[in-house]
Amino acid sequence: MSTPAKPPLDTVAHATGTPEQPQPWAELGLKEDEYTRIREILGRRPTGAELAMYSVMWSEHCSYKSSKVHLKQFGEKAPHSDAMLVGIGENAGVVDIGEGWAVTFKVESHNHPSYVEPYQGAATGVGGIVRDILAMGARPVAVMDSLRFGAADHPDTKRVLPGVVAGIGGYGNCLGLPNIGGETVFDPCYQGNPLVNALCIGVMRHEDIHLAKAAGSGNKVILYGARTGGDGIGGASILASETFDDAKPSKRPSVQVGDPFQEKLLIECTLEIFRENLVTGIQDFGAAGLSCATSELASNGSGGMRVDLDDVPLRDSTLTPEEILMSESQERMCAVVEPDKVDRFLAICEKWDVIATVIGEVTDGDRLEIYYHGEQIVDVPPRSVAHDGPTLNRPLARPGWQDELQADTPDRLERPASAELTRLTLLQLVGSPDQGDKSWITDQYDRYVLGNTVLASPEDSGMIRIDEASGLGVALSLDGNGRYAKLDPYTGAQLALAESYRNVAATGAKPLAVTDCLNFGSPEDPAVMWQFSEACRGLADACQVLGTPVTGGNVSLYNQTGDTAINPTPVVGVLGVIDDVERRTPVAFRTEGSLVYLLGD
Amino acid sequence: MTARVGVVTFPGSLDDGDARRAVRLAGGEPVALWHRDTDLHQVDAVVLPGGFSYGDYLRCGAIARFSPIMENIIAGAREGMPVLGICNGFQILCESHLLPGALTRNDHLHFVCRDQKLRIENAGTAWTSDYEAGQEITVPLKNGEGGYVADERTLDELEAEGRVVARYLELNPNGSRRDIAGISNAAGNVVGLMPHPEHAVEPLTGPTTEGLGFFTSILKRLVTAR
Amino acid sequence: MARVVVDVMLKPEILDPQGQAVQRALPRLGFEGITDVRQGKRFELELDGPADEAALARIREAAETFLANTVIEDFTVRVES
Amino acid sequence: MARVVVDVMLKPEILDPQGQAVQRALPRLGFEGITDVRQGKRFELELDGPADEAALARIREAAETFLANTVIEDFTVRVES
Ligand SMILES: Nc1ncnc2c1ncn2[C@@H]1O[C@H](COP(=O)(O)OP(=O)(O)O)[C@@H](O)[C@H]1O
Repeated sequence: MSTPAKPPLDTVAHATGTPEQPQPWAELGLKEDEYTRIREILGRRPTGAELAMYSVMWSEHCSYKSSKVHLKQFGEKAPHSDAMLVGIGENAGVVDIGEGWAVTFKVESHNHPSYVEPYQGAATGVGGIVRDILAMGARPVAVMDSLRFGAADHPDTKRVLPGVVAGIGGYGNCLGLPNIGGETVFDPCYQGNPLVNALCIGVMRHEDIHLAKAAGSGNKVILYGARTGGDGIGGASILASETFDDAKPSKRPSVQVGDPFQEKLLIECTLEIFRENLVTGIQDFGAAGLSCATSELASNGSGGMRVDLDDVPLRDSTLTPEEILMSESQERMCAVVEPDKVDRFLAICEKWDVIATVIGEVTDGDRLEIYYHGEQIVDVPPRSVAHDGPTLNRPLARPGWQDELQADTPDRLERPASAELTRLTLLQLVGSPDQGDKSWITDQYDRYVLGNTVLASPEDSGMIRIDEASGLGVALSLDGNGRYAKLDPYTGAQLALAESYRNVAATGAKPLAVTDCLNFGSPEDPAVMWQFSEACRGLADACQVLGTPVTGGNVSLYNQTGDTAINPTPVVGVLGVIDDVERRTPVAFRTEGSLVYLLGD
Repeated sequence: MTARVGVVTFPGSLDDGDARRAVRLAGGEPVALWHRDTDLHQVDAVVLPGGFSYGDYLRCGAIARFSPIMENIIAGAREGMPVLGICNGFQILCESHLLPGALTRNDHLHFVCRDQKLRIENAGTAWTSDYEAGQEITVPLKNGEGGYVADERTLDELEAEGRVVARYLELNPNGSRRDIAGISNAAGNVVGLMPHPEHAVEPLTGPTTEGLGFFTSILKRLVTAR
Repeated sequence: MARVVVDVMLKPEILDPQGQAVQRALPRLGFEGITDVRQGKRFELELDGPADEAALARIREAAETFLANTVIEDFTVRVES
Repeated sequence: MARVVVDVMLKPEILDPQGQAVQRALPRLGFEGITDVRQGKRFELELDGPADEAALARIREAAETFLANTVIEDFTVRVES
């Protein structure tokens, strides 16, 4: 194939020499003041590659720019807990469960991708959260999923639901992670915005906790896992089309495709690497790929890192440097390794058929420098990319309809006037898809693998055994109720926590910590922002009262179609610990003649 | 004096740990075998565990069948070494032609995980002698491609020779011909089974402990053979 | 009575883990010289009428909306002789 | 540099649940007149040399021993023009 002469590479030197060259910052989702700030930070215009990195790292998804002023409360109001080994802010929090064991758990959304391509969207959602847990040093041991779909009888639900369920099952089953619970709720408000929230829990010994930071000048940066392809780089294509025009081979896919087998190898390989103590820092690849992994590793360490993009193994040789930096190809990890441990690291990767390549090293300085074809195309303070993104104080306004909605109490509903009408009402209630048996979903998930599942569907909480000798275990529940939260976001978030907490407590486990996924509409709508702020306040307050800190979570905004947002849907996961899983309490009545008590009023 | 039972780990094996646990709970010594090795480490029997070896890409078991370790396992099996293939292991045994037929996509096209009732049809194999013929047991079943198929002649032959080891009861979960859940080779040392007895060995984590019999059967046989 | 074949392949830019697994296995089995493998689906449709333009148009539509997932897959339709 | 296609289909006597599911769904989606559907696999192999007789013989062997399970599947090998 003959390609037209390429325009010059947009190197740092080139950018310095061409300050006036127009750049597609707006198309990449940056606001004018954000672009101006980038120019100030760098003292020149950014190169194309730098612009790509900033735009993706400063996006809502990666920077939490609309939400972080509210999320702060989870840290500020956090009740003291001796169990917290690693707090909020890392990939995932780590909780001490005794006997030298620690667990890490987190819930994350993959809502929009699951609407576009249900199977792959849901599958890669599971893949992403599992890598997050792995990157903390933990062996992933179970997953859960919280799902919201539109009306059960809507034709598009028929497209989305089976794909999502098959995707979660297909990926989780292939990784060998038992699915120990979740929820499935139908409501027309999710028609164009289904919610796919996946939770993963991992287990480790205290001494195995690993953090994402690159320290130690001369240490090597190793990229391992899948080759990098053109997945999920819609944004970078804007830059690519600017520089390459019609020389592009084909449209870049915005859909990421998962390879659970590759991920399974990545897990086993990474755990073996941890066992031999071969890494000083590790980071999974999530959204924003290499941009994110390198800038976060460098920023959390001493700051300096040099990376050679030519060494990144590619699946598609036509990728531009911007695209390589932004690619969201799945099943990749990045590790920082002392030079004398590199050989052993690579040998373990070879054992597991995992491709591993040294792509750079930690340097003395405090700049992240990236080279391509021998030329410098990125030279930035990594913290400015990874952590100093914009913070917005978006306007909030309690929606005008809130009072009316709250006034519309069940008292206004007509009561069934006859026994027959009562019967029909009851039938309608139990016949609703939300109440129905979910085994047609849960039977597609492996709940037995690993042989430690003590409770799973149809129980209200999942429970797994951690230590076979002592019987130490953990219980987990994942709950949310968008209808309650719409009625009153403050109380609704608290109710989600309370439900989850009760479910865990009822198994006999002691609730210890919380993770949450906050699914809301557009932050640009003051009514949505109000819902969001109220839900955060409610959850933080309730966590304080119950003594269970939030250890991590995820925010998903822009879940709306046109002007109509989904019901505000905070989904809350509670983790509890039980010293001996033999003593768990299942939901079913087991013994004839048992007495039944009602607690509470 | 106990017996050494090897459990092979292929890339993508998932139930290898569970199979080793089952061997241990039955009183045996589990030995982890690695797919790239050729050495069987003097094991007396081998379990090919469940999972998605090589991602189940191409066909379930098709790539694993060519792993270096399979060469000695196939040779050993032909000489009478007991081999149990569970789920993915069953698929590997069919792909290796140690067992006839093949496992195809479930007729309903979904992955299915359920507590499955079975009848042990043949209590004379190396792996089922601790059961009574006709005994009904419940163990977990979980697969996406568990539909057993073979041509009519082969199916008739399996029936006539008593080589149907276990049959599904009450519900055929995957469209298997003649409700077949497991079969053996003519000598009875090689058994392939779709359901997972290794997940039914502890009251805490399994629906029953009725899967343990597969592992106690082989241990008794190996220990008495000494 | 005619047979129409619909071939469905992942788009070239989409990761094909199955094809890759096959490609990696081939050299181990002694088959060299194969630089890339893609795995897709083949549907054989038997028609009760002729495979005329109208029938093919309908099948193309079925491929577009149902047999292939055009978010990640391409397809071709042809009459098998 | 040549492309060889290997088509693998279940033998006619083997039940094909995927093909049947497609066939059952087609009329519901408004596509009539399709009397049978079989679903199989299509492999596209890129060779680094020419698709000469020697290469095709090797690929036929790979199909026979690996790409197809001849207990239940048939295959065809052809050079794609
Ligand atoms: N998407 C899902 N993934 C995993 N488990 C689920 C899912 N949906 C429902 N479940 C499980 O099915 C069981 C019944 O669910 P549900 O009817 O929502 O119960 P409840 O109303 O008691 O929460 C529970 O054990 C729950 O964990």
